[in-house]
Amino acid sequence: MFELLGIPPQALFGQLLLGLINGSFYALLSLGLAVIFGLLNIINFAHGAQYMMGAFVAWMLLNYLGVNYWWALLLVPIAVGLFGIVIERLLISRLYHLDHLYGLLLTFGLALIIQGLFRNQYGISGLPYQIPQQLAGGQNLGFMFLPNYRGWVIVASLVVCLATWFMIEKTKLGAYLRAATENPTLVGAFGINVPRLVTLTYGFGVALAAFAGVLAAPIYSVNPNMGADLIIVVFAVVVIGGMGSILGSIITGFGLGLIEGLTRVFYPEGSAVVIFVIMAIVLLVKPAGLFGRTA
Amino acid sequence: MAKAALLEKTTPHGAHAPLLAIRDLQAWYGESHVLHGVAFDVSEGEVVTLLGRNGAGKTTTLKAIMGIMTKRSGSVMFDGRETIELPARRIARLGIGFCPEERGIFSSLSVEENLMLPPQVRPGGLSVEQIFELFPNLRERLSSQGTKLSGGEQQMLAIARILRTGARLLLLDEPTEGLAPVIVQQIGRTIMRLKQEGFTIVLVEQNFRFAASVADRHYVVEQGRVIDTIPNEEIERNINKLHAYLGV
Amino acid sequence: MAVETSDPGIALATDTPSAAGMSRQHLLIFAGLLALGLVAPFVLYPVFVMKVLCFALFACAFNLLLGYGGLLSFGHAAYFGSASYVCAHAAKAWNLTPELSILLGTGTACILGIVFGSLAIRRQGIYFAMVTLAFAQMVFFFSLQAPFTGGEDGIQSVPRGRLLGLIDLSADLTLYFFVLAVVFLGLLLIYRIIHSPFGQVLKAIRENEPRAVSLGYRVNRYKLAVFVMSATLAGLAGATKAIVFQLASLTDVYWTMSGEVVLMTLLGGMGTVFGPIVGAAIIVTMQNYLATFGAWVTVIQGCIFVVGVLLFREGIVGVLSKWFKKPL
Amino acid sequence: MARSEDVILSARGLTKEFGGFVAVNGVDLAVRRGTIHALIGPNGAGKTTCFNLLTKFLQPTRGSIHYKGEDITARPPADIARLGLVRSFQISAVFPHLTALENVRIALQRRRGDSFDFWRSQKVLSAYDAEAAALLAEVGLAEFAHSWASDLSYGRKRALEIATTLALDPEMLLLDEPMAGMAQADVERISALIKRIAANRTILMVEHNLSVVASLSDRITVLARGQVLAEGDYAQVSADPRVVEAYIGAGHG
Amino acid sequence: DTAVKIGVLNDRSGIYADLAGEGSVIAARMAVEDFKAADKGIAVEIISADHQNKPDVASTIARQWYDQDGVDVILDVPTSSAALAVNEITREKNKVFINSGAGTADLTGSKCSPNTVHWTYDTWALAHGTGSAMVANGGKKWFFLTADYAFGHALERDTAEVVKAAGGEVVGTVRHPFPGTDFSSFLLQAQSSGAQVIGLANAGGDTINSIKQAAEFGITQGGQALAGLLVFITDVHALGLQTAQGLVLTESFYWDLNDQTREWSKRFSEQNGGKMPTMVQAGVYAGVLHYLKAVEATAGKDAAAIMSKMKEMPTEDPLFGKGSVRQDGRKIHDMYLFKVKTPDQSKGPWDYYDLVATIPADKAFRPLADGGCELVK
Ligand SMILES: Nc1ncnc2c1ncn2[C@@H]1O[C@H](COP(=O)(O)OP(=O)(O)OP(=O)(O)O)[C@@H](O)[C@H]1O
Ligand SMILES: Nc1ncnc2c1ncn2[C@@H]1O[C@H](COP(=O)(O)OP(=O)(O)OP(=O)(O)O)[C@@H](O)[C@H]1O
Ligand SMILES: [Mg+2]
Ligand SMILES: [Mg+2]
Repeated sequence: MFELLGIPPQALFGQLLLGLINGSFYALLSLGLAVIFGLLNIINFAHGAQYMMGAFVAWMLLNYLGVNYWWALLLVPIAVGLFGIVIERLLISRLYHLDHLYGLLLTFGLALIIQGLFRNQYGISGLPYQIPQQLAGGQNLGFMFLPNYRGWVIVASLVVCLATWFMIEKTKLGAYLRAATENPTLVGAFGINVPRLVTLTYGFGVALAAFAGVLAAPIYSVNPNMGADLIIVVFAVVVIGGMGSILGSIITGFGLGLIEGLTRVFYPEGSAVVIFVIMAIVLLVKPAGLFGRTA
Repeated sequence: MAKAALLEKTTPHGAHAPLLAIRDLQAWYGESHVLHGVAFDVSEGEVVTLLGRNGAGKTTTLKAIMGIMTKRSGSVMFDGRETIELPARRIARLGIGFCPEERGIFSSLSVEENLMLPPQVRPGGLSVEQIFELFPNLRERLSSQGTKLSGGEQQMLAIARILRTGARLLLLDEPTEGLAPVIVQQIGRTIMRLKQEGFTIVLVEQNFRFAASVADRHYVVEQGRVIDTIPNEEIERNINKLHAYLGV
Repeated sequence: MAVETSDPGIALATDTPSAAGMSRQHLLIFAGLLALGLVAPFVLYPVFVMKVLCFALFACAFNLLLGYGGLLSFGHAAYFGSASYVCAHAAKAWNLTPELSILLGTGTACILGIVFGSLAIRRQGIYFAMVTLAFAQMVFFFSLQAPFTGGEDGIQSVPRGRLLGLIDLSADLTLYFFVLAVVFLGLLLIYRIIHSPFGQVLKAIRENEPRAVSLGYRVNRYKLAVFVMSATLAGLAGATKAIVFQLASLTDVYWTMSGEVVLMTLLGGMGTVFGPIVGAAIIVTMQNYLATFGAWVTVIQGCIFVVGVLLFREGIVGVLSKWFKKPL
Repeated sequence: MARSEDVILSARGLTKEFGGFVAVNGVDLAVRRGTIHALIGPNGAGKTTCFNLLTKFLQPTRGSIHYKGEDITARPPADIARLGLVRSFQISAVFPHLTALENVRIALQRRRGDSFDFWRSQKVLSAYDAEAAALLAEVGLAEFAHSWASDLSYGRKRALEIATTLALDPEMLLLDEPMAGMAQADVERISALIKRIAANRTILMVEHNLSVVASLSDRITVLARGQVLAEGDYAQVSADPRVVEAYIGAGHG
Repeated sequence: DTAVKIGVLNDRSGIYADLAGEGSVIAARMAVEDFKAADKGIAVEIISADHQNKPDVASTIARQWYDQDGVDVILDVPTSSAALAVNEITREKNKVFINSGAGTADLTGSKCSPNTVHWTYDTWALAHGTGSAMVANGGKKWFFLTADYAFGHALERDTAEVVKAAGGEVVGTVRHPFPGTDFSSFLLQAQSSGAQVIGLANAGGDTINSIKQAAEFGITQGGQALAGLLVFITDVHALGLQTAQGLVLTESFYWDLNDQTREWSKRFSEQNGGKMPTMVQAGVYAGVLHYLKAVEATAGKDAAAIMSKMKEMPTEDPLFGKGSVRQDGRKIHDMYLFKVKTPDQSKGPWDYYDLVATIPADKAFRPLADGGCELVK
């Protein structure tokens, strides 16, 4: 059989597909971060914790109220997004006029608190969350066994990503948001309620994280640290894509998933660092990331 | 009192109440007290200018009217409504448009998006076509990034975008700064036309000749106060006094 | 009525520099810190105070870059950690004296600083931060895999050795005064850099880079210089820490270490002289004394950050310096 | 015509494209030593871009630049300043969290070359205070020496920028709209100042204030749509109908 | 009268917080109560701290405990790097260290110390328990999913040796970054390798994620067996039986082994929010008990005397039964091979394991001579 660098092409397809699925998570998470950073200039370090909350709230809904996965997919982002709105109103809104590093410090503190509270309540090992019945099992694609759930992850995240992109880049609302990032005072002087816009945006970014969390619950360990280590990779994705570029973070998310997948085949030990190598190269060649606008 | 006399003088002789009436307006940047009781009136359909040296407080006055000074007190009546307690966005919704001196073009928005950004607060603004007629440069560069425009083009864009909103009181901070003489003349004509259409305009100007060519009345600002009022028709007579104020 | 009279006699003195070139209040604070440092080991546990000292130096080195160079590095663990590894290896495997090991470690950080710095300074803002992070992650990956670093066990039981081959450092107190001297000299050097003609140029570059270029400053050289200084001093802190704890481990090169030093600096007040020292002291103390609170540690830590940011927006020392209206 | 050794700065075929859009298109420019040369033209004509090219803040797509007989087309921007060719910016450029005095000192310091001295106390810089204060007084900012630059009003920031530029004692200055946003009084003072400093320097400036241009400049180049439209002294240029149409406008004098 | 101070140093916030954490402190307290220390004139104080799985934090705390707080013995210390750090400091300060939580066999091998006892398990024991038993049950072809750091490598190496020695074969290995979240690529490689057994040479969250995703990809349904080389009951609890069923693993303690373990575990779980003890927590209990016996016997707390007493005295406790502490510090007891029950087989919460085989004490641990410990003459 024809082989590519010692790997049968069939296996390679499988790996690429898996990479794409992983990329879906990167894309969803980095999208939320990009929205929050690009529009509020806040480096939302609590993003990982909010993703984790998404998974946990889904678990709680199921175990305490019997709410199933599908409803969770809808309700959890709303609930966690509302939580984000409260956080924004009470805490983050006090920091906009400061260097955005202070936002980082605050959200880092929030992440610690959220993670700590969940850890105290639910321990660290994690909680079980089953794949919804409709999506159990999988398809034999010939070259690999594709669990139905993974297919669904791709579809769901693609849809959400594109919808978000459209909303921010192509609608008036998005223009308000982008303008408000640059000069909130002036946008306010045009008669736009900037604080409310900002609050909703933060809530939306958090809701995206929570949505990713619900998607992740059935396949990744639902534990309080699940977002903590992911966050740094997701930052890398946002930066490679070009800070503030919504489309950039989506494409980069999927793209890096693919590249990481390939690394896992050819040099698995390096798959943790490959993203950073790429980031270094990209930034040295393209100063503002792949899709970023130069100032 | 001298102040009362001044107010007497600044109130136009017209019968109806002024569109904008400012009394004892004070404003601070943090600790530093910049406006010390500005007072003047503008009637509907008038063009007035604020003249004064650098740092006199002209820009600050506009910002205080617009509600984007964090700390201010006194009274700003617009169309019979007290606005001193309102946030900037509510003031804008009453129909006041602001064009800042540093232009405030958004770099993450295209020229078109910049132009379309301010929401319409009232019918009766200029149409996009009329705007392009006024500033043909903008039409050609619609899809470029806002801050990639030349300095003067940015100035045009900044004015253009509030003309669209239908605001009936326009606060223009040095709208001719950095513009080619042809464009300055064009803006002068635009201001006259806006005036005819019933817009009310408060203009901050350094270009005294330009100011004289469009305005009904000039208020001289010094150290955060309006210290004199000169109707445009009396400007020739008062030219020496004015030169003294402006230190020419 | 143009202002014709120029009066060069206008009050020019900003603050009164003392003999050492320090303003009076800074001299007093430094003296106070030194006194505190001399008394501390007799009141507190010396090893703990040494930890505070090492991290104070680390944070101040970082602040030199962030607070005065305007460059946020998110990969300072690379310099701290690599110096710590090299120093530990030199002391343990090559049996070098502690001062030579520290020098070697510091030198390594300096070289790394030159290599990474010259690439990274071409980028700005968050991109700069992420390039430095990327390099640091590579150093981390290297440290995880390289044979001499001992993987996730690190290099353990590093001998403290004899200073200059003469003075035995194994007693905590002896070591303490050595560390105090190293750190204090480091801090004085940083202070001097900040308040030098060079420091003034740095400030200008941070404020408005194109303008500095138009005045003829080759800004990249200044940025690189301050980057290397910062990396080297961070290395000094890391190497010293390796001798104190007789240990070099992955914690020192992991990104959380880079994050920690950002937190220390922000909590204390970035761009203030003494802020990072305060920040380091608080965070190290927290880690030490909260360790017994078990699972609540992170919650308490998080609350301190949140409250810290909300109450002391410009860092603790930043706010104090506003109160007293004096740069601290 | 100017003999070539009289020309201090020259550009040949200077062109700059921004992704398809040609902002500056084959501009030839020769500035003679000791003159005040004005660059005028409608908004968006490419004047600032020209400045950016001449000072190497932008890399030209095509064309060459010579300064004092030396080809500087490939030099980095900081070097240009070191050769004595210093610019100001159209949108005011000061160091906001430095005092006015410190702003000027930064420039003085560069000229003296102790800027890398990280081991010396900054109090050595107070040696420059008197000179800096004198420069501030020249632009009318004496009483603001210890104000933060960020707290100055717009017009005063422009004045500060000029003082800072002068501190470098450049052989040639490129001033981008030095009068923009200045009150009448200051316009006159700065005009006088420019005249005074031009005594032993060369100045290339962009300015929209025609009376300033008329009174100051020895020679004027008019740009329009990235190309040279006309060149000559004020009388010649203002009589050119193309210039009137494109720039000056009918209503003007 | 003697006053002893016991320091329980472990992970209270990270990935090992559930299998050690507060539960270990509870276990230590129970040991003091069960020993009736106060009646025997021994005043015992227990303190605890979080080492966050970092060797530097662990060494700082250990140093401070010994120097400042008068701690006589440190217990637990999961995470090999932290354990090795405490091992060194204990040696330097001449105190006692009874490790329960860490896996590294170096503690009783090349890094062995006269001041250390390694109680509960080690990588050698796990590798041999699971490796030999699986091969004996017909799992001859192995594929390893290894966490890419020394601990993972050691687990893999030890197990591979056993597999080969028992006549099996290793058909492939993939090293995944540590820590990782997505293992699907690696599992796909394992799936297509034709191996009968997939050995998970990783720990904590990595193991949980690999098992969860293995279930998703239908690995066990496909006929391949999963062997966890370091899996604790808390991990199984987190996974749920639906996902974890069929997993084979080795432990030295299970709450449901006999009446004694059940009685003790019931008392324990009442204090631990209903959670059953892990073998690590059990090890802390037994370690404290044995230490206190040595204190009583030597009527003092001199480290050297206590250590030699602990090695000389046979151990006996309700959790590990009878055993001994070897010269190199290795505690010797039986190990057990378990298989995770299916949801149908389980009678209730925490009823997770079927005992597959008991590995007798003399076979369970690395022979004394092989470790390279210098204490062994
Ligand atoms: N952000 C600020 N912080 C502190 N003081 C300020 C600030 N902006 C302006 N000022 C001060 O307020 C006073 C009034 O400034 P303002 O900008 O209103 O003057 P202006 O009349 O518009 O001058 P110009 O013609 O130069 O624009 C000046 O003394 C100025 O120094
Ligand atoms: N970085 C850039 N990218 C794209 N287009 C640019 C860029 N910089 C300038 N331009 C375009 O080049 C043209 C010339 O700009 P420039 O700033 O040189 O004009 P100017 O002559 O200085 O005008 P003004 O008098 O209004 O300042 C403008 O149309 C502008 O939109
Ligand atoms: Mg102004
Ligand atoms: Mg220009």
